[in-house]
Amino acid sequence: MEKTNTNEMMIEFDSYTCNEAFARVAVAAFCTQLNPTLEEVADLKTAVSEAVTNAIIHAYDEKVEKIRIICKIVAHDMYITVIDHGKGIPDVDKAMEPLYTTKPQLERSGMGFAFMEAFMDEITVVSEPGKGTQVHMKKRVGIGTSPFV
Amino acid sequence: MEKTNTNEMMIEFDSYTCNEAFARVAVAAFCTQLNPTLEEVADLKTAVSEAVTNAIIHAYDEKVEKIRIICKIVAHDMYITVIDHGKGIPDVDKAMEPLYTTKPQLERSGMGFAFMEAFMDEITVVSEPGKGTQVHMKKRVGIGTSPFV
Amino acid sequence: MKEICEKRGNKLYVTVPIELDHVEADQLRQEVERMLVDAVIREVIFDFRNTVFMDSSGIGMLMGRQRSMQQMGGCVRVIHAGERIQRILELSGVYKVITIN
Amino acid sequence: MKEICEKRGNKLYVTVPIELDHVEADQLRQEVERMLVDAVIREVIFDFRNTVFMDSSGIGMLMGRQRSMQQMGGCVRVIHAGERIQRILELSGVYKVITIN
Ligand SMILES: Nc1ncnc2c1ncn2[C@@H]1O[C@H](COP(=O)(O)OP(=O)(O)O)[C@@H](O)[C@H]1O
Ligand SMILES: Nc1ncnc2c1ncn2[C@@H]1O[C@H](COP(=O)(O)OP(=O)(O)O)[C@@H](O)[C@H]1O
Repeated sequence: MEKTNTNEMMIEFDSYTCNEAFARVAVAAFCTQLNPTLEEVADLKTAVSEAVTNAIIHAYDEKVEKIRIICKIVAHDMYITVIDHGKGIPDVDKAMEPLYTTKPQLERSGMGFAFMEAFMDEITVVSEPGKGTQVHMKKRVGIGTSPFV
Repeated sequence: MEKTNTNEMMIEFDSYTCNEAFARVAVAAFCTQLNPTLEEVADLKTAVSEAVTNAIIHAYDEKVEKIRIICKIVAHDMYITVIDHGKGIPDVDKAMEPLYTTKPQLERSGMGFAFMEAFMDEITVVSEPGKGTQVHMKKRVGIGTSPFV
Repeated sequence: MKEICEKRGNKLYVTVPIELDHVEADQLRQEVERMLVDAVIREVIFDFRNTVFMDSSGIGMLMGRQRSMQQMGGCVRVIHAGERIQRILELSGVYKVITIN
Repeated sequence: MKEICEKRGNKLYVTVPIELDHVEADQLRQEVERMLVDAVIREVIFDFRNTVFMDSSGIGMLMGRQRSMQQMGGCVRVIHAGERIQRILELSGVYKVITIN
């Protein structure tokens, strides 16, 4: 195949709930080139689902705005960044605590960030109130197979 | 579901051949909200595959550049635009003739545009030599079902 | 279309969809709550046999039903959860309040 | 891994992949051409039983093999093509030079 070992894609979409499934399928389709296990695909899909749902529910309060996902594959590392320009998070450390949620009335479990942490190898959240949030995640995928030969 | 009947997404990716499959899966995933038939999904996938393959092979001569796809759903109409910034097409009418190809050595059949025409309802190609090409396509999808209720 | 909720005696059986995400969780919540209005239900049983995907929206929905049922003196149970779903249920801690299998 | 090409007498059977796109068409071309170098083959038979997706890259690959075989006095055949694949083969006009089923 190609004589390189990086590959990048970006998707941008309206913050409709029906696009949550689109977003996770798109990321899963992009990562197939790494020969991921079913488990790894499920992990990525869950993490993307969490971050996108948060953008829809928390960042934009269910108003229709744009959500962007950037995916980059470098050798066997999958980097995923989910970006919104919504209301931002005043205290990221507190937000990331398991069971912490500001929308219990919507039956949010407060486990979104906990799941992203559990299913990805690394996560960094950059947020500024009024400006928006970027969730950077990384996961090693398809080890033991060589995708770019 | 949402109280609107438009939904838009954009994907942008490196012109690697392994992204052809990613592109058509992403478009297919986006259109599921219209409750398409299997036939309609296959039609969209084929058309996207043709346009993306052309961008990779013809527009960029297999160099790695960006390809962009914009999808818009308005009621039951799926609008797809595939954009490259590659070498462009000097004579669009000629290029669209069935069996016409400038790369017979790569075993191109010259049927790419013919397939896009066959599987979509409308196609318009806008191209400028040295600037790139935009392939605009439209297809009515999922008639007889109401997606946005 | 097959019914999502089925009442058998004072138990309510809920067939969880293939992908239990935010959209599906909202829909399940509505369906179950509607059933609870009219009928005497002591136990809501979520059948995960078809489910291959779940995120934290599903956890929120389960916890919410557990709270509803507890108020009425009832409870919630999860059956036929596959390996991945079980792992997610464990991770979330819901197994502390909800019976699994 | 199952072999894509299998020689039986002077026939070469080719198992076409699930999705015959640009990437897979290039690979099939290479595999088939490699087989043609060493063996005496009179007919290349493409078995589409698993194939659900094909685009014009597949057509180009079939036409190319037809040309190779014709030069050697042989031919190409397509078997087990489903409805959609048949429609695409018809659309492309390859049925004029390639036997289908
Ligand atoms: N993209 C975002 N924009 C604004 N606030 C967010 C965003 N993501 C998360 N938050 C905040 O962090 C809290 C915890 O998030 P999370 O762990 O995903 O749980 P949940 O979504 O169930 O509330 C949310 O309740 C919300 O207040
Ligand atoms: N995106 C593009 N950029 C530049 N040239 C293009 C592009 N798409 C198509 N072409 C030109 O139009 C011709 C016909 O395209 P098509 O009908 O898809 O057949 P094929 O791809 O098999 O050549 C190509 O051979 C090429 O010269």
